[in-house]
Amino acid sequence: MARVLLFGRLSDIAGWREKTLDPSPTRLSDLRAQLAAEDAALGEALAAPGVQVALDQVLVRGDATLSTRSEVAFLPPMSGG
Amino acid sequence: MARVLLFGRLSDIAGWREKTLDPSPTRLSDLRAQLAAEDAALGEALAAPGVQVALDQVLVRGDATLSTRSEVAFLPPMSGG
Amino acid sequence: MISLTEQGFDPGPLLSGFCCGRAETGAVASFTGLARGEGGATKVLELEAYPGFTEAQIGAIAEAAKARFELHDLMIVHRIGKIAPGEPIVFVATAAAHRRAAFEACDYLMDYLKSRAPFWKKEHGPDGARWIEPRDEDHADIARWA
Amino acid sequence: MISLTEQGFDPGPLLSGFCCGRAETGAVASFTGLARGEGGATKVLELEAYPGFTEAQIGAIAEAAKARFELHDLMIVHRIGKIAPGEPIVFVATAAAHRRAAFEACDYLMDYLKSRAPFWKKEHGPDGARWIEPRDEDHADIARWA
Repeated sequence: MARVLLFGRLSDIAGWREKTLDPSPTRLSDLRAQLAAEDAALGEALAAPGVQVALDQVLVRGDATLSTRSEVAFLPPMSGG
Repeated sequence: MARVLLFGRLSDIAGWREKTLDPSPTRLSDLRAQLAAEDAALGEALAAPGVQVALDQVLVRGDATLSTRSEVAFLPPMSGG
Repeated sequence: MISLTEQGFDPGPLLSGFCCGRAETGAVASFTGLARGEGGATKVLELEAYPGFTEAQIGAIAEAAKARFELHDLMIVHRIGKIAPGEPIVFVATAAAHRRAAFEACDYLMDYLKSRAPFWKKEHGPDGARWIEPRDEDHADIARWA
Repeated sequence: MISLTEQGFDPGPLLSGFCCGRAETGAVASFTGLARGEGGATKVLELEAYPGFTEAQIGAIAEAAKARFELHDLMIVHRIGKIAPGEPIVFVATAAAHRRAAFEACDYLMDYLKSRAPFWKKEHGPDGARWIEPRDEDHADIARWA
């Protein structure tokens, strides 16, 4: 049951902030494909430049292997202060 | 009776912070000469580079005409903050 | 000290506490970011963080600042949740022996918080809500430290 | 607001007051200068001003900063008289729409206060007293604004 977290405008686009995927995809690329299949607009937004991915709270680039306990967060451009 | 004010290390050198000169010198150069005649070390310190002069609270360069009510301040290098 | 808070805060007591008892620190620089009303339009900012990750990323920014500048100490307090115009969003303070290091570290920390710290900022205005992303100036500012 | 004070002051309440009620100001930078003990040696600073002239010259520095940077406001509080290690000597705050102007104006004001404002600073230490003049770094800092 991988957990997916969306932040900023991504959760507005999706209409949700957090969901669990059961069964868990085994790779980040599979997880992206599954989310895009469910919601094409979200799939496009997740693939947009500037959207980073944190796997278990560590930034990752490219693909990655997921476990059933993985937390995958999609992070649009950040703006604090 | 021109008033002379000394600040910072200048008053330590002179041993005074403020004095009135009566009769008043008519020019700043005369006032400098009079102070140097009374105290050669002070005269040298007043002529050192970096020592500015304020006449009636306005910075002046070179010579200037004094009145009997003039306030002449000698200002060594400044350091605030 | 790094903290996120959903409660409003006053930067003054934070600065007092940060300055207190520093007999060897000559310089304390601070920055307070306030929510702007933008010409009287009623606007509310809403700041979202990623609990745990946001603190960790700010911690990494703080460590980078400590490695780069000769700092005695630093403090970062960041508001999350809904913020009304005029309320403080962020407070950063830096302590150093001399003022150049304190100023530069404070400037650096703010540039990184603006475009590298995991916060997402939504502005609720009379015409609806919009997400705010870093401005061109923010990208130019952070490029100064490359 | 520009003021000289013989009394000790706490920068916190000054910052709180300066930030308060600013719905259009996004950025407040501040600098607090503290007297350094310099390695435990008991030292007392003594700051002399030229009453009237000092305030006027600081006022001119403040006007130059307002002309150069897009400021909403600024505040300068400077201590005079005897100051123990750890006590605040100077507090400068600047308010602007965006942080770059606030930081730069605060930095500029401190550089000018350090070497162009009419103060004379004597350090009383275990080996007697000495007058402190601007350091090479202070001259280099102020040359940045030429």
